[in-house]
Amino acid sequence: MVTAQSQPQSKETEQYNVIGTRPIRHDGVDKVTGAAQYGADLNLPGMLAGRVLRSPHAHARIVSIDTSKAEALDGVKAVITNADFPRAADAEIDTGEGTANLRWVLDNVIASDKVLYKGHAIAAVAATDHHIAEDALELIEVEYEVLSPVLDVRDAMVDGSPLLHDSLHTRELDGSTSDNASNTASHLQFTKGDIEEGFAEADVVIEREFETSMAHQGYIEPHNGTAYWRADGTLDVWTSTQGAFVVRDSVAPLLQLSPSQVKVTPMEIGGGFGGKIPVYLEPLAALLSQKTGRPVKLTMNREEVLLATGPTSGTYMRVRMGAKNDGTITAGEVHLAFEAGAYPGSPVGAGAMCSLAPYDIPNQKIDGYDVVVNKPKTAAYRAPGAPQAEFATESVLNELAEQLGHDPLEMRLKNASVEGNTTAAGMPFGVIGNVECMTAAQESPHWQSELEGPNRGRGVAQGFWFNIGFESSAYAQVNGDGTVPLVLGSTDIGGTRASIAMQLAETLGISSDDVHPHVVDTNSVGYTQVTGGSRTTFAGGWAAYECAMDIRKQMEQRAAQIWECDADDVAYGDDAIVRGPADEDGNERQFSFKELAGQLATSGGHIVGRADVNKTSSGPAFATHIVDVEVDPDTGKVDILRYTAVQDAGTAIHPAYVEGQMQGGVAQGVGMALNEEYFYDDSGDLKNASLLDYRMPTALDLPMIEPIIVEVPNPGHPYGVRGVGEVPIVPPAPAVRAAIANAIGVHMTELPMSPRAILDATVLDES
Amino acid sequence: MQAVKYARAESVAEAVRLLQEGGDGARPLAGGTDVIVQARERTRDIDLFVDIKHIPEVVDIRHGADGSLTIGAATPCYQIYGDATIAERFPILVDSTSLIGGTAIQGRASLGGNLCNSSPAADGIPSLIVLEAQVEIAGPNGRRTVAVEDFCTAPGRNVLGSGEFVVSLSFPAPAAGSGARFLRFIPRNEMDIAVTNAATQIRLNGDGSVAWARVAIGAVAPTPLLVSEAADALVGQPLSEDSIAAAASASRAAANPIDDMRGSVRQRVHLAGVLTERTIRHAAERAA
Amino acid sequence: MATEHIVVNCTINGESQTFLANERDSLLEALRDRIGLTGAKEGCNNGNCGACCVNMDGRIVNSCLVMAGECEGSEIRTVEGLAMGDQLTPLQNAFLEQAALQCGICTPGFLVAAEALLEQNPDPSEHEIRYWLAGNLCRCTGYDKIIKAVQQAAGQSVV
Amino acid sequence: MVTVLVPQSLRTLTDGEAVLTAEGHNLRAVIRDLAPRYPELAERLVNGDRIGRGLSLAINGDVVSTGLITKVPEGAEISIVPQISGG
Repeated sequence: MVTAQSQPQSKETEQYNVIGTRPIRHDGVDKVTGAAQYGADLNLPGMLAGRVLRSPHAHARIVSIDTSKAEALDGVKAVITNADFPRAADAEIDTGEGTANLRWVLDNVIASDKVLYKGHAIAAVAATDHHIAEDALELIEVEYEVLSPVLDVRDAMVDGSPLLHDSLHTRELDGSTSDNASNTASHLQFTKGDIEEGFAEADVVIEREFETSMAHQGYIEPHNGTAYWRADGTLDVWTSTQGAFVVRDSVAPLLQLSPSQVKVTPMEIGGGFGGKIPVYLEPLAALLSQKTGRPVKLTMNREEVLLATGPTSGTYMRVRMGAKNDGTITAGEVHLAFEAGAYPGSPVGAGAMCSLAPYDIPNQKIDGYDVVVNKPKTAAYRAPGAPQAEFATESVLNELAEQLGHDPLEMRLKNASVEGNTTAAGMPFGVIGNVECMTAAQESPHWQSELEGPNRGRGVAQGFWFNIGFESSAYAQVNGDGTVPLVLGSTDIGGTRASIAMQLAETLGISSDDVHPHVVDTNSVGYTQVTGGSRTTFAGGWAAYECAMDIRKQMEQRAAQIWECDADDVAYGDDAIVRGPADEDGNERQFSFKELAGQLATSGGHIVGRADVNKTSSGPAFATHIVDVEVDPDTGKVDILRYTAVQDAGTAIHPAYVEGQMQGGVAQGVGMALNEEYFYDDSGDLKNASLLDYRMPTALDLPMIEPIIVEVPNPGHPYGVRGVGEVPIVPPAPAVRAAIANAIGVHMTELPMSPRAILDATVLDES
Repeated sequence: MQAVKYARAESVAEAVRLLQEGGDGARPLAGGTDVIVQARERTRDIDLFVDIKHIPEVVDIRHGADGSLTIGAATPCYQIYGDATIAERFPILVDSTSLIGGTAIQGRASLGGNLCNSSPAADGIPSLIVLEAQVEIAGPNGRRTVAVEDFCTAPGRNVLGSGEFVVSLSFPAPAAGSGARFLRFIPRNEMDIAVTNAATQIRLNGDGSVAWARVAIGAVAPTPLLVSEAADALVGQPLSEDSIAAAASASRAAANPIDDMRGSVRQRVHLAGVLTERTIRHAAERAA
Repeated sequence: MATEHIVVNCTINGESQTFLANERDSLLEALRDRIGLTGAKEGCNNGNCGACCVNMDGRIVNSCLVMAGECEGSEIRTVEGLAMGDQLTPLQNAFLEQAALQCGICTPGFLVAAEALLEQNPDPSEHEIRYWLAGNLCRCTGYDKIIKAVQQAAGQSVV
Repeated sequence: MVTVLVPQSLRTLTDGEAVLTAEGHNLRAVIRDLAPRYPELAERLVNGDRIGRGLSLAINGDVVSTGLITKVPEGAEISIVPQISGG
């Protein structure tokens, strides 16, 4: 069994005292003792429990809703439907990292005239007890006019297929729209060079079609939302979210409140992976609270999570690539059709831009289509769009290498994107670790080892993801004992209190244990974007750095005041010693951080540092994964024997949590590769809406996952940080596909590559 | 959760009385790993749980002097696979009970519950069938015994009448030279419902020929199936590639599965053959 | 659909408790909603994720699959009962040192389950650990560091 | 001078031109400079005080988050890309 390589390979981190070490996370004790308060753990005096009635149909017109019997049930305090909400404006709101149409946001929270997927919310109930609220749901009478559902992305694109939205027209990137209404919400295209010329130059051309299923983020904590609409018209919301400010900025316009009337407190969050950026329950809880005058807590059960919260897109993809005999890739053509779910907004744009990004291919043509279908509205899921698109392109690249007889890593190196190259989308690369990851993979013990035994195979794949920057805030005060409470707006989803506090500690030259990070509500810290997009350690860390520099400057000024000298003559050293000019007797004057902290109160008052940063230089992320599998040819089952994940982290602030992101991404990617799928019947009923039948990997399904951290510092960050969270979900599926092909000679064309699919492609193949 | 009451029975007679009084909405509660979910998700009308776990004979393991075995219907899986004598004489029961659910499920789930839930894919039932288990049922008219292969009648349905519940399962002593094995196929390595499962018990003569055999397959029909044609293909001759292939073919012929999210018809039929073959080989190894 | 309440007497984390539960409550609901012990989490409410794992009479169970009424006379131990004051158990310390949690929602269930494993098998193999914990889903870590934390708590060398 | 890289989907607004040059100290100024020559593109790139709907602008490969007032260094390459969101 492989064991973890626990230290980063680069020597870069030796220049730091705190960065690169592995302290115990600040919120750790609370999380191993059960004391940490997650959203569903909240219990307020007088609180009511809510439940949501959901559509049994995938596509239907709502003829009538009668809530009177439910309202009459003893213990029921309020029942609401879409009609109880203020009419949503046809306006765009900021939903985290993008925008969304407010009317569609409201319709997804609670259906108006039509239900567009099984599980679409129709009504919500608040009662004295959740058992009663559940009973009340059975008393709500809804009359539907059932419509034909559209469940397949290619079917949905055909003229004459049932339309989800009569007003939806295909929008091109240039702003033009189609004459006829369509389920295709948008189309985009990127080109580079001359694609036909590129194929003409090729000695070998391979074209493959792929289909992938919707897959869910699968966080273990279901969604929840608690609201208390106070008599003074202000609204308190407590919820498990990746972005408290996004919840505020979604809830306020839906209820026609000012952001200043809404305070959102982010509770501890039990996983998100992108799926806890949209609002689902919070607006319902708020309106129920307004109606009842009491706090209302809404929670989803697992079935609701799978039915009605954002999975990632199912897709149809077609890729054609050509290469010369020497391995030079001359052309790449990519066609991506992504299911958006019930409302526009699949991650096809990002998928399109990622699809060929790791390679400098002179001739490219990439088309992407965003298509609505009668399935839940997709949400972001770890490197949204990239796992699908790069599954297709990496798979074809692996087949090209196989056909040409090239080592797949050598062929990648020959074509790798490097600094100065520009993608088909017109994005130039700065300093990136693409080649460094490939090289580290080549040098890894795994790649150097021999794989023996029947039905075993090895595969490799590359992954790329942009990473994003955006706005983060930090406040910190200096206490008299030299400890520093640090106030953050970023939900801590996987150790970011620690990774941000460590950057503050590094900058101040103090121990990370002396920094006490706290995640606070939207009234208590400056605007902070979502914990997502691999941005939190990057942007939060930058805010902490600037916050610490602010403190350093103020401490220099304070020392100067105490020493009665010019502040320009005082310097805060990286060793946390504040040095001034020699006194009249020629004695050196200096304060340690703690000494000066102890004098603040009596020398003019305390010091507060603050920063609000809005950075763009997030630094792209690359990863190279190697996997060994064994396939049981009689059952089609694939076992993962060995796994190595190489990734450029820029600088690994807390290497253990960087490794954890890599290993967790691999686990999700392997799940997507082998077993995770949304299984619908023809009526649009999701047949596997449970954690029994939506098969995420268990501890018994994975080996140890060996992480190799590469550090190519991001020049756009004071400590060289690149985001690490998302890219590790990208390479697993194509790497596993290549390993299966290497083991049994069959190239799969769908995800998941389940035992059923593998049997269908092998012993049960009737073609 | 439906409005369901909880009652604890201290004796078989009390359980029968509570179940009878409770009518159609009353259900025995053993490990609860299926029935609590059904009540919560309102997939079955239940308004009373009669907890039978405090009745001694329903939760114990008794080894007869003749090598026979009786297991109380509500005895949790972990006690069954943790019993050294069962592990030695009835290892196929360890096969089944150690892969029902995860560790926490095995702390509660029971073979009796698995049987009474009467799922076509139950991982306990094929093993019970090839071991020729007898089901002891208590009810308003006293006790009766049913052969386990006759117990299930349809998905989720069985021969239990009003006021009846399963007290225990009895197994004859395994004959010398016999061995048995249960296998299932699932996409993950744990925590799944069988796509298909199979069990074989086989008895070998001194000359290596098959004296007796019993093969059962699950998740390929409305109830777990005893496939006598598969056994017939083995008995009276030494085990050979041909006889094993014939038995596997018999299982494929007997399989009449459905397409659902857990498996396709073609996949299940194919797996019925694969698992029949594998359980025969493993059972023979245990017999030797 | 009337809701009735029942009185349950049991021992929770070493203290005898008498509490009023809704007759429909599971042990998980009773712990969280009636007693205020929110360490056990609801992840799936049908026994497939292990986030609600507690120890009942010496065995781990999914508390979502136990009716509150069944707990009469039983001994329950939850994640809140592992540490003695601020003295964490070796397993809890190992989870922190090995960074075996990210979001932390599955952690209480893993801790309760792994403590029970180590009680009955103080020196488990990697396979035994993975098998025992297969009913506890973690979506963040890929399990690697969780397995290592259990190995560390078992006194095994962890690379 | 800065360079503006126009993706295929937007070349309908630039008479097929893929690479444009312009002057300007920030994104708004660059777009103003383009407006007389490429009015449709300029219109598409701006939505009131914001960058046009569904689009992002990147300067030297970094997607900007500070809107139209973001400074543009001399010699920079500006890319026009669809909005990207992370998980």
